[in-house]
Amino acid sequence: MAFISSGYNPDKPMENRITDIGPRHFTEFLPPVIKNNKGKWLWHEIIEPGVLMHKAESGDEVYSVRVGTARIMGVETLREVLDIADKHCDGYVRWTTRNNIEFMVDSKDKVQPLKDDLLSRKFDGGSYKFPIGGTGAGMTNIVHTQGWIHCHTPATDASGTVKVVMDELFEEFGQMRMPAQLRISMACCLNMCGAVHCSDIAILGYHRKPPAIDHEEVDNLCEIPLAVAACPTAAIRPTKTTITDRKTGEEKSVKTVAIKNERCMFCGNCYTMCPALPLTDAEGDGLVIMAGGKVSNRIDAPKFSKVVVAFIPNETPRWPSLAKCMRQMVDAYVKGAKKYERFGHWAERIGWERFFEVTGLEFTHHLIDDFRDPAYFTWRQTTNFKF
Amino acid sequence: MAFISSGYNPDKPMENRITDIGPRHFTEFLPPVIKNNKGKWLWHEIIEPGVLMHKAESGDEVYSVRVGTARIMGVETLREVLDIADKHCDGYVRWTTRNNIEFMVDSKDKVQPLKDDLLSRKFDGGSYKFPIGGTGAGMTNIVHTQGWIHCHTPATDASGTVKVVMDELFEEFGQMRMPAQLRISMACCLNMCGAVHCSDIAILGYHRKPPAIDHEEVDNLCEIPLAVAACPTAAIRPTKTTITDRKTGEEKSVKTVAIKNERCMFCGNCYTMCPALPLTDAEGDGLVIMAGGKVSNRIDAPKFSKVVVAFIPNETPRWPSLAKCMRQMVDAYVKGAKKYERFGHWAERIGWERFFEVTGLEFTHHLIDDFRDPAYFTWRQTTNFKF
Amino acid sequence: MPKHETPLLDQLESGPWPSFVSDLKRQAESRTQKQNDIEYQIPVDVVDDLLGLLELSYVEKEVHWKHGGIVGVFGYGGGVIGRYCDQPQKFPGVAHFHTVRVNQPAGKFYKTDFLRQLADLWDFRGSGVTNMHGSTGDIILLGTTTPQLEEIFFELTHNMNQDLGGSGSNLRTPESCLGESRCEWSCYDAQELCYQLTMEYQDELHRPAFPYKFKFKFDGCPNGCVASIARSDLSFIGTWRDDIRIDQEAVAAYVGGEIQPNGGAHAGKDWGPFDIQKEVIDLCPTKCMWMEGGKLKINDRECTRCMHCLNVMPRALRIGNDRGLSILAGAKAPILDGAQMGSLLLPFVKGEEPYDAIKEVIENIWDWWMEEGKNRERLGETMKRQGFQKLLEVTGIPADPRHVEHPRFTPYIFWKEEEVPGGFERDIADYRSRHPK
Amino acid sequence: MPKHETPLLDQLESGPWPSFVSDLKRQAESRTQKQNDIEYQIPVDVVDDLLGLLELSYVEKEVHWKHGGIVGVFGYGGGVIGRYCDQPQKFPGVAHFHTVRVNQPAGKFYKTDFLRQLADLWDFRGSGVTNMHGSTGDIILLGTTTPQLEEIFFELTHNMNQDLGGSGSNLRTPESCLGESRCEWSCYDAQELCYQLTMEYQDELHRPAFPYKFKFKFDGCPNGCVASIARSDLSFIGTWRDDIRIDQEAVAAYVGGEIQPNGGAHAGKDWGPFDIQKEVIDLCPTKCMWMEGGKLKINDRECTRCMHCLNVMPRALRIGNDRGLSILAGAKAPILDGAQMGSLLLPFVKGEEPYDAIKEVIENIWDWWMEEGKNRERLGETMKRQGFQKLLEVTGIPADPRHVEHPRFTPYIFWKEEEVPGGFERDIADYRSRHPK
Ligand code: SRM
Ligand code: SRM
Ligand code: SRM
Ligand code: SRM
Ligand code: SF4
Ligand code: SF4
Ligand code: SF4
Ligand code: SF4
Ligand code: SF4
Ligand code: SF4
Ligand code: SF4
Ligand code: SF4
Repeated sequence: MAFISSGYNPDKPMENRITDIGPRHFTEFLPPVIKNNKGKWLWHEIIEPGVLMHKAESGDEVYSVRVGTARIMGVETLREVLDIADKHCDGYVRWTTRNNIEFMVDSKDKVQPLKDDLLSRKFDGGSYKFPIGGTGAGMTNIVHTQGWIHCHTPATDASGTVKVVMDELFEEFGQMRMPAQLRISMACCLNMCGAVHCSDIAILGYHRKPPAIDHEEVDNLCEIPLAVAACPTAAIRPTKTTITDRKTGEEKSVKTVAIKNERCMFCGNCYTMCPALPLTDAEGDGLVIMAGGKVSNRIDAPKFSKVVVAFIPNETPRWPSLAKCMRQMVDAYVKGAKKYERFGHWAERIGWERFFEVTGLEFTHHLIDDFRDPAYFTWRQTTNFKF
Repeated sequence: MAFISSGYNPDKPMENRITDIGPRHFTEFLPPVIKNNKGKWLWHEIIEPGVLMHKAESGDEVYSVRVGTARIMGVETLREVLDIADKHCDGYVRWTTRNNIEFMVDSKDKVQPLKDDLLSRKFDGGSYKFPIGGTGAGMTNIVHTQGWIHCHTPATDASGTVKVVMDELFEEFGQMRMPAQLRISMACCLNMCGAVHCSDIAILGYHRKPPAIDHEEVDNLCEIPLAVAACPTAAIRPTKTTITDRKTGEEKSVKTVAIKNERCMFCGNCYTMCPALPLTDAEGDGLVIMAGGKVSNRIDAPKFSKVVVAFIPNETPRWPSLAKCMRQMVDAYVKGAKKYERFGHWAERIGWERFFEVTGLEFTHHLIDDFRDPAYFTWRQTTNFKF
Repeated sequence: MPKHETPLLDQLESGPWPSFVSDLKRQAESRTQKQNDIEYQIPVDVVDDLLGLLELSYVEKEVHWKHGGIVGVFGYGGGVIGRYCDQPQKFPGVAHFHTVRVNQPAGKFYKTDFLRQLADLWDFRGSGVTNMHGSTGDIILLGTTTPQLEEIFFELTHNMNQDLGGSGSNLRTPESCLGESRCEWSCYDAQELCYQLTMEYQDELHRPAFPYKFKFKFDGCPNGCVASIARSDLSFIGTWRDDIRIDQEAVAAYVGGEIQPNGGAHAGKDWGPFDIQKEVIDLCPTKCMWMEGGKLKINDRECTRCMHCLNVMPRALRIGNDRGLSILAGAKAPILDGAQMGSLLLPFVKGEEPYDAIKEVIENIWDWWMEEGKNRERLGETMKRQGFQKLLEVTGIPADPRHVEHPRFTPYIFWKEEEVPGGFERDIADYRSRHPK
Repeated sequence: MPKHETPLLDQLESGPWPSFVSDLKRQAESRTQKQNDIEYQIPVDVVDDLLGLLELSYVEKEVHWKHGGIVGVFGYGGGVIGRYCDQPQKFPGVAHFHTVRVNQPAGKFYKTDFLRQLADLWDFRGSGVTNMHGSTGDIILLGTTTPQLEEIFFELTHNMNQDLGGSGSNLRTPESCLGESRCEWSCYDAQELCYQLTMEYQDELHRPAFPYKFKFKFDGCPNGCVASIARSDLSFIGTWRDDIRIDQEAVAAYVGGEIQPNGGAHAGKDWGPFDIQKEVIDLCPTKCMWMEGGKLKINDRECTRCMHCLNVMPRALRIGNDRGLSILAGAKAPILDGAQMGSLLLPFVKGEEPYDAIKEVIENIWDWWMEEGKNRERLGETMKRQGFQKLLEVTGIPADPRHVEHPRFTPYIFWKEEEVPGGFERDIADYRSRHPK
């Protein structure tokens, strides 16, 4: 493979350089029916699962067909998307904020051919390329993060866990039979790249062992004071230790850190600052399940998700315990919630004591908050409870 | 005045000593109708403001006439109470948890003579000795603390502020025309001896100047490390300073403390530990008004009171601004709340933005929490607000 | 003739509410009048000087009591609050002005002879001024001198069979609502439990051995008439486990307007005819009530026993038969870190003698708190610092969703080493074998 | 023929949901097939090795990417995330595997020609694997080598008129919902404001000068389709100040069952006939709606614009005409102290060009945060540490009850010296003149 230059000259990096031009202006990319009616929409209707119709003051209509994706997308599949958009949508397409694709057409008769085309496409392994759904009172795509595909701090894989859960709950993606929208999110470590902290259900990668300390490397790779400062619980202190030089066999004293294991809650912040403190561990790592959060201001304020399962191990490749747990939660919700009730509304209405009963999840001491002052406000400060 | 011994012998303190006998058993003091029906009460009715009737399974009835007191009570007045109890109640009487007195009789015909007797008694200054009321959906007595009468840390007087407010709202004590019970409490410093932190309305004595430091005395009177440790905001540190000996005129170096004024929130904790750090100050001291708390579990969990007025000066002897502020709050509540709504329920239903509007109180930056982590949870984390 | 002019205080004599100034003046006057009859053991003009000192505070807007003062009776570490005035030259009558806390009977019922005896004692050996009662519940005898303390104690114990209450870093005087003695809602004998525990823990009450004060309060039901949930390190609150007893005829009488709602509590205003749907069913927080064929139905399994419906219709609804109490822990005033309400610890225990299960909870908590609590750290603060889990651990109470308003937001879980397979120690060489540098 | 056996990953090819494994295999295969046609600038087997490495993680249950790696394009401090594998011998194709963040167009509409160009570029100079899109909103180009970074940037800027997005301690790529372009509820042009601020702050986006990352997100209305309130240091959320526009005929059509509620969102299940009382009026959080003579009435003054009624009856109810947006500050993920939602800072501002009032808020906040924020401290944490008051001070926004869910519990108020008559300095001699020792 020969290096082919773009025209960039490494010796004169500033030559011809274009910077700070930002993204393309979005109006360049709006389909005509959208451009013409921008800011003049009257109302919308979900004409069937996955298909939205928006009506404009002008009388124009736009039909959007929403399809799921795995988010990971090779350019081969991407080009297939573009082909479909060229064929049906005059060369326009959009992605939603939850990694779904929307194909938009400007009249109803274009919907069926588009749908037929989309559903006809499957991967070699048998899965749909473009399942239609994700609208209304149902389940949409799981927003997620890198996992073992790209990040350095994950406690689990993102794409795999998401695939498993979406398979388990697939029928809900293409239907709208839930009490309200159900938003599931996934993040592969406590950094929570996404809105996992306020999702109806959240799957979260989680370490359970304090960092291993690579004493040989701490002083080479890290600014020790920064690593110490990074720990939210002050579990880390600078220290010295004696190590054996691998090459010479000599003992030498090195600067390093010591960790008070019982103060560690495995957040990985120290690792972010110091590569010599890895957390990843087959037995330690796994998942936490959170639930009851939301983002919209509808009816009441946004809510944080709460931890409802303290640990699920990394049962690769198909995480059966995770799938089971999701199924239990979703089934109980669908069965018990009232129309318009988000997952958290339902749990709050029936009470968390009932939540654990009807979902069959176990309540353990891990679920009681003990992190800093605000923990106190999560304890039950009333005699109002259900037996 | 000659010393008259009780029989106690200071030289032999253990001689004849009786200890750890506890209080008298309450059954010794129960009026017969109460004793006979204990645990067998069926229901009660407030037959008129200040008069309760309790019906027992046996058919027995007990009528309790509730009267207000100033809580401060000389034995002269106390003996008057006892005389009344002897006269009307077979020598039994009780006090409520809010410093009211209850005179109990076992038949309805005894009520009127009792009431007449009670209301006929007035102090020389003209005030009632035994105003009847304090029941039901109305205002009862203000529980309060020592103030300038006995404590060493007050920022205001307790009995005086209470008298003023009870005078202002007197008619509410004898009526039951409120949406629910209104519980007002008073505490003369942040120690809050009482349930001021969860009252419908609370009057709170409050300092606003950091302690004055008596460098001459700090090391004599205090354990400096304890004073330092007492400060919740770490505003105090040990230091040395040079003072002039009053007698000799000589300069001498003494151990003392220094206070970072901008970290002080005037809690007086340091003074509790160290008498050389007084806070009392005519200009600095005054009142904070809190509102919206409650203790009962009725309908919803107990609630903390919230600060709604950051400062009212000590306008002795009749605190007109305090009286006015109470009037504004109570009037707005009575006007706006629905039946069964406690003060806090009402404020929450209409929203705090409306609360300040309808009460005419001013919202200032002081009312925004900035004390420790939980402060964050009191900020508005939604777009749901009223213009 | 008052000893001091009190023009400011005098303004607090007007107005309808009982005037404490008038009361104090009356007391002052009576002492002057009776000084020839009674051999007052502390200065006759004690109340005069109290008024004078108070007037000074009203003028200067500053307190004139000195800080603290350690006085007490032999062998006890509580029950007396020492107090000295900072202007003893001007107000010698209150140079010493200590208070004595007398442990009130549970529920605060009295026979007049007892109080008369107390009044006489206090007139004789103290200022004659009382608080009926202090915020914790004690009878407060306000103002005496140091030499009188042992005398008062001697007379109380010998002549009145009556002990002091608490102060300092010990168990404080426990307090209860009037409970079963005059309330239809008391789910256990709150007064009796209050008394029994007071007696059981006399040593803890009188001899400070705790990191800080510790309070017990006993509410017969969730209405909370003694505010236990807000101001006691351990709150004992009555509740029941079975069904609310319904008298359908009485329900009908309420609906028909024959009985006033809420025991007549709203009689002072015309709120319109009673509407059971609006006033009861819709306000039930769990929405577990409904009308069916003219009858009120309750799905008791969903009821949280908030008391609202019982409060509104006391003649139709009664507490269940399987009664007991919940124990909550950690309530306190705001010093140092902010106020705390009690947190539910034991959802249910029977309130029956000999109360062993209750005592076990108490003693387990004390063992832990005395070991781990810092100086001047209330139970609630120790709980906050060491976590609710720790409290469960030391009391042996299993974790339960009822312990939380909602499960934790943050996933910052402190796993223990023994809970994680393989433990915490890891071999970096092993790690590097899979993850080369 | 795949380069590596992936028996575990293969199990993720079954099931209906799009399989990322199948997608990656397809991509790997295509590279092998086309390797003679395309002069791939990074290893042909990059995707094969990615699958191999991932399989290893599935076996070992541990991640195999090394920590970080500082790479980027000249003059920019963001837009590229460096990544190296810890098994480069076994998986040389992913020895380097950096991602490039491409700043997506607001609302994520695309013309196919643009994306085709991008696909070609990425196929040629990278792994060909993308994320459409990253959680912040960028187009993520997943996996390339260091030498390709400048080339990619050059082609992006020169041939596609397209810049990189953010990473590191700078402004991150702003993101908006689709707003006015296809939503009837957008109260301002969310995409336009997103674009304008992105352009205004290009320098902040590309050149890290902040204590930590900083995010903007733009929701056209309180439904929050881009979740700004949960994950942006500044959230811009549309709202209106006047009345909800009501079409009473459409209301009647809903009541009559002619229009499906909530835009048909619940069509998958039979929830019974629409009940405006139960489904709208009773669920309105402020209870400011009622029916009167067959007409729906709203007391708009009490409405908090929660969107519920509009969501349920989009054809009957429309947002008001006096539109603008609220600004909330401080949202973030849980690291370090726990997650935060945005706190309401500016209740209302018009969303109109040139957006000066909005920029002023932003710049005032930045000035303060850059001065006072600690290393790796998000705005929300600085707010927590210095108090909401400070934020009001630096932005010049007056304190308002709308800033709080409720006023403070603790009366621990930090009065400033200038607010208290006489100031803080007191003369102890003066004190002692009134209060002798
Ligand atoms: C396309 C998209 C915006 C975009 O810029 O891409 C979008 C589009 C619409 N949203 Fe949304 N929402 C989109 C993400 C969100 C999110 C963000 C998220 O989930 O991460 C939220 C906040 C979720 C939360 O609260 O946790 C969101 C909360 C809402 C709500 C409030 C629902 C609620 O019950 O709380 C509505 C109102 C409704 O559904 O009636 C709404 C309504 C709508 C409407 C009906 C708006 C309209 O009139 O066009 C659109 C179709 C809804 C549908 O899918 O049924 N949209 N919507 C996003 C589609 C994501 C997807 O692919 O599934
Ligand atoms: C006598 C007393 C108990 C005692 O041991 O002394 C008492 C007695 C009764 N309370 Fe109480 N409560 C007493 C202090 C309290 C307190 C404590 C306090 O205020 O410090 C509370 C908690 C207040 C709070 O939540 O902030 C209290 C909350 C209630 C409630 C709940 C009311 C609510 O709306 O939340 C009820 C139920 C009711 O009123 O319908 C109640 C009901 C009752 C009943 C009806 C119980 C009964 O069946 O006999 C009694 C007469 C009520 C009345 O006065 O209208 N009692 N009650 C106390 C009288 C205080 C006084 O002199 O005014
Ligand atoms: C007398 C009394 C007020 C009254 O006028 O009724 C009182 C008076 C004092 N309290 Fe109290 N407290 C009294 C009930 C309370 C209560 C209410 C209760 O017990 O139900 C509380 C709130 C509940 C609680 O305990 O949290 C209370 C919370 C405090 C505090 C703050 C404790 C905290 O943890 O936040 C202090 C400060 C301290 O301990 O240093 C305090 C301290 C004090 C001291 C000893 C002053 C001091 O700084 O050391 C006061 C002595 C005053 C004096 O000279 O007589 N007092 N104190 C109450 C006791 C009377 C009695 O025995 O019946
Ligand atoms: C790529 C992406 C996840 C994804 O798969 O989509 C991502 C990936 C990383 N995030 Fe993130 N974050 C991504 C969106 C987010 C979001 C969501 C958002 O922006 O809306 C959040 C939560 C919102 C927020 O900012 O609070 C987020 C919160 C974090 C945090 C925690 C920050 C905090 O204050 O709590 C970290 C930790 C850190 O900065 O050290 C972090 C750190 C990281 C790092 C750089 C890992 C690290 O420890 O340094 C990850 C690099 C992964 C890699 O190798 O590619 N990432 N990160 C997202 C960016 C793509 C894009 O540009 O579109
Ligand atoms: S959630 Fe953690 S592991 Fe996953 S991409 Fe973000 S930083 Fe990486
Ligand atoms: S993982 Fe988190 S808590 Fe544990 S030592 Fe590292 S920074 Fe501290
Ligand atoms: S509230 Fe403060 S000043 Fe008042 S009695 Fe209690 S400790 Fe003393
Ligand atoms: S008054 Fe409170 S905050 Fe101020 S210095 Fe003393 S202890 Fe600290
Ligand atoms: S707490 Fe309950 S039992 Fe006790 S008096 Fe009040 S209402 Fe009655
Ligand atoms: S006690 Fe409360 S929760 Fe139970 S039925 Fe009555 S109102 Fe409902
Ligand atoms: S946030 Fe509001 S304006 Fe934006 S897409 Fe969602 S519903 Fe429409
Ligand atoms: S937007 Fe919300 S608050 Fe306003 S009227 Fe509609 S439902 Fe009520």
